[in-house]
Amino acid sequence: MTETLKVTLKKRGGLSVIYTEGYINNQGGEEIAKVAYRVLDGGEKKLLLNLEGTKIVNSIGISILIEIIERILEIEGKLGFCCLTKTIAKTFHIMGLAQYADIYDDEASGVAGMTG
Amino acid sequence: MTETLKVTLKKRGGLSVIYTEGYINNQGGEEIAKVAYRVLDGGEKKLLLNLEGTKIVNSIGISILIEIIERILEIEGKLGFCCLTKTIAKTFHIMGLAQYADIYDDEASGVAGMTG
Amino acid sequence: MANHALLREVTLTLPMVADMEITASKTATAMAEHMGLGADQTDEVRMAVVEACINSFEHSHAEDSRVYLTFAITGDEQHEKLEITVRDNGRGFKTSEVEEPKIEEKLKAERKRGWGLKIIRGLMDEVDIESDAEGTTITMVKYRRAGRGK
Amino acid sequence: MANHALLREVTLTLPMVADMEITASKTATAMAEHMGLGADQTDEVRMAVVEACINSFEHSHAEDSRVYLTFAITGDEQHEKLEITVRDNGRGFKTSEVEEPKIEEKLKAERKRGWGLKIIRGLMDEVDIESDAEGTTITMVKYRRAGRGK
Ligand SMILES: Nc1ncnc2c1ncn2[C@@H]1O[C@H](COP(=O)(O)OP(=O)(O)O)[C@@H](O)[C@H]1O
Ligand SMILES: Nc1ncnc2c1ncn2[C@@H]1O[C@H](COP(=O)(O)OP(=O)(O)O)[C@@H](O)[C@H]1O
Repeated sequence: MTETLKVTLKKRGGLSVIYTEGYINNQGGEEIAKVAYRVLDGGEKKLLLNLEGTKIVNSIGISILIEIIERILEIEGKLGFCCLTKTIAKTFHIMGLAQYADIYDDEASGVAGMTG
Repeated sequence: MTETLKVTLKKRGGLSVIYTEGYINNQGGEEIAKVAYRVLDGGEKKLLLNLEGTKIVNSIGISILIEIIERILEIEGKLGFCCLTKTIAKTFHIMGLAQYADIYDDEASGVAGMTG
Repeated sequence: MANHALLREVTLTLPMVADMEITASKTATAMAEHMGLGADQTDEVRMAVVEACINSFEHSHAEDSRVYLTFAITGDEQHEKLEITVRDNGRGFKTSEVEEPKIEEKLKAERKRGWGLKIIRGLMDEVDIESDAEGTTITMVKYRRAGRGK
Repeated sequence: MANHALLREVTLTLPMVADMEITASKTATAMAEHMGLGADQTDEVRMAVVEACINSFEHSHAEDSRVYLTFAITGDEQHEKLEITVRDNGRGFKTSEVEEPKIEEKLKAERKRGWGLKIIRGLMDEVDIESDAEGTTITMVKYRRAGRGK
């Protein structure tokens, strides 16, 4: 009964940023999706996912992130990721996810890149 | 081939403080003893061991620390420990080591307590 | 401890219970660190192990509800490698029938899943899968890159 | 996964190679965290496991040069406990003949060692040792304290 993922939502320079803490497995992915859909339902089109607090993900969790990307592409919005471990970034590249979502090293460049 | 323990020696308020980083097993204990004996051979009688960077020890490593305590008691000196994890502090109490060495929460109180 | 190289094999058996893959990932981490793999390589190994475990948990339908892992450090000091096997006694699958996932398609598809094997192959240096009606064994290898701990 | 409680048992086999006890300690950590033991309790478990492993490494002289561990989470949700066994096929020892170490004496003695069993007993809630000429099994239990993760 490993702790479930903690998800927090904050505004940074007008942009909604979702912070995660813990393992992104299927429950973890669902937690993120819940918060993300709330933001999108509120009319926003851009979202930054700061994964600094996540050191491990699995492919079930990632496939839920693909659902979020699909939703965002439909409304011609944009999903960004920042603060990924090297392995998570590499995994996103292996999957080709990096073509459909922006990957930033740190939050500052993520906020700048997505709002600029 | 887990990394060997890193040991550093610094002066704090006139007191020699030994810092460790890593696992204190037999090699780790030997590394600490080498540095400690160098300090004692230089004529000093007090020594503070800051174990903040050590999250795990084993009883073979600790028995080498007992040798250091023996040497220090012989010259009527004093060995102090600071920044122990709760489990390491508990282990020192289980062994009765706490009667022959001072245990401080942080380095500042260690330096103050041993030089005061 | 004569044959030191051969001796460095650890076996782990896990129940198929949610989150137990984390235990496998911690064991993998310990073995990777033991042989001096760097932090990034270690991280890649543990992610691959997690994927292999959840595949067995989810797809094998093994009656004994267990996954069997081995972690072996082999090779000489210059060319050490970590070889990990993840085995289940489940119903198996035909690797040739597994479709290669494509992100363009998955973005529109109902089922977004199907990434585990691709991720494992992308993160490990060698991957081999043997699967039949008796079960599945996936063997994954990571070589230590020159320059310890890099 | 009918009998969930019984299923949560992990087995680990280690070669008797220096530092391999760290692998056991990582597996112990994963299991302790899995059942929601707090950080301090988890730390106590892993230290006890390290001691039990190095005892087998050093004293058992087992011909197979292996240590066999099991980690079982049992009990109901209110009274969950982690039960760990560390077994070797070595020559064994008479527990009644092991002298209780005393710090006053050890400070003057030639041999400063002899603390492992005392530390294990001090850190775990229940400890049982069975040892004969066929080998040694140490069984150690840690109960989850009320209030998860405290
Ligand atoms: N251990 C296994 N036992 C049975 N089938 C498996 C196993 N591992 C993988 N498979 C099959 O291969 C497919 C692809 O697996 P994978 O790439 O990991 O993606 P996913 O698990 O998301 O479907 C699975 O859907 C399953 O049909
Ligand atoms: N697994 C084992 N096999 C054989 N003898 C053991 C084993 N574990 C402990 N012993 C015996 O018990 C003694 C006390 O062990 P311990 O308290 O851990 O201290 P130490 O290992 O430092 O001697 C050992 O010296 C050894 O004689």
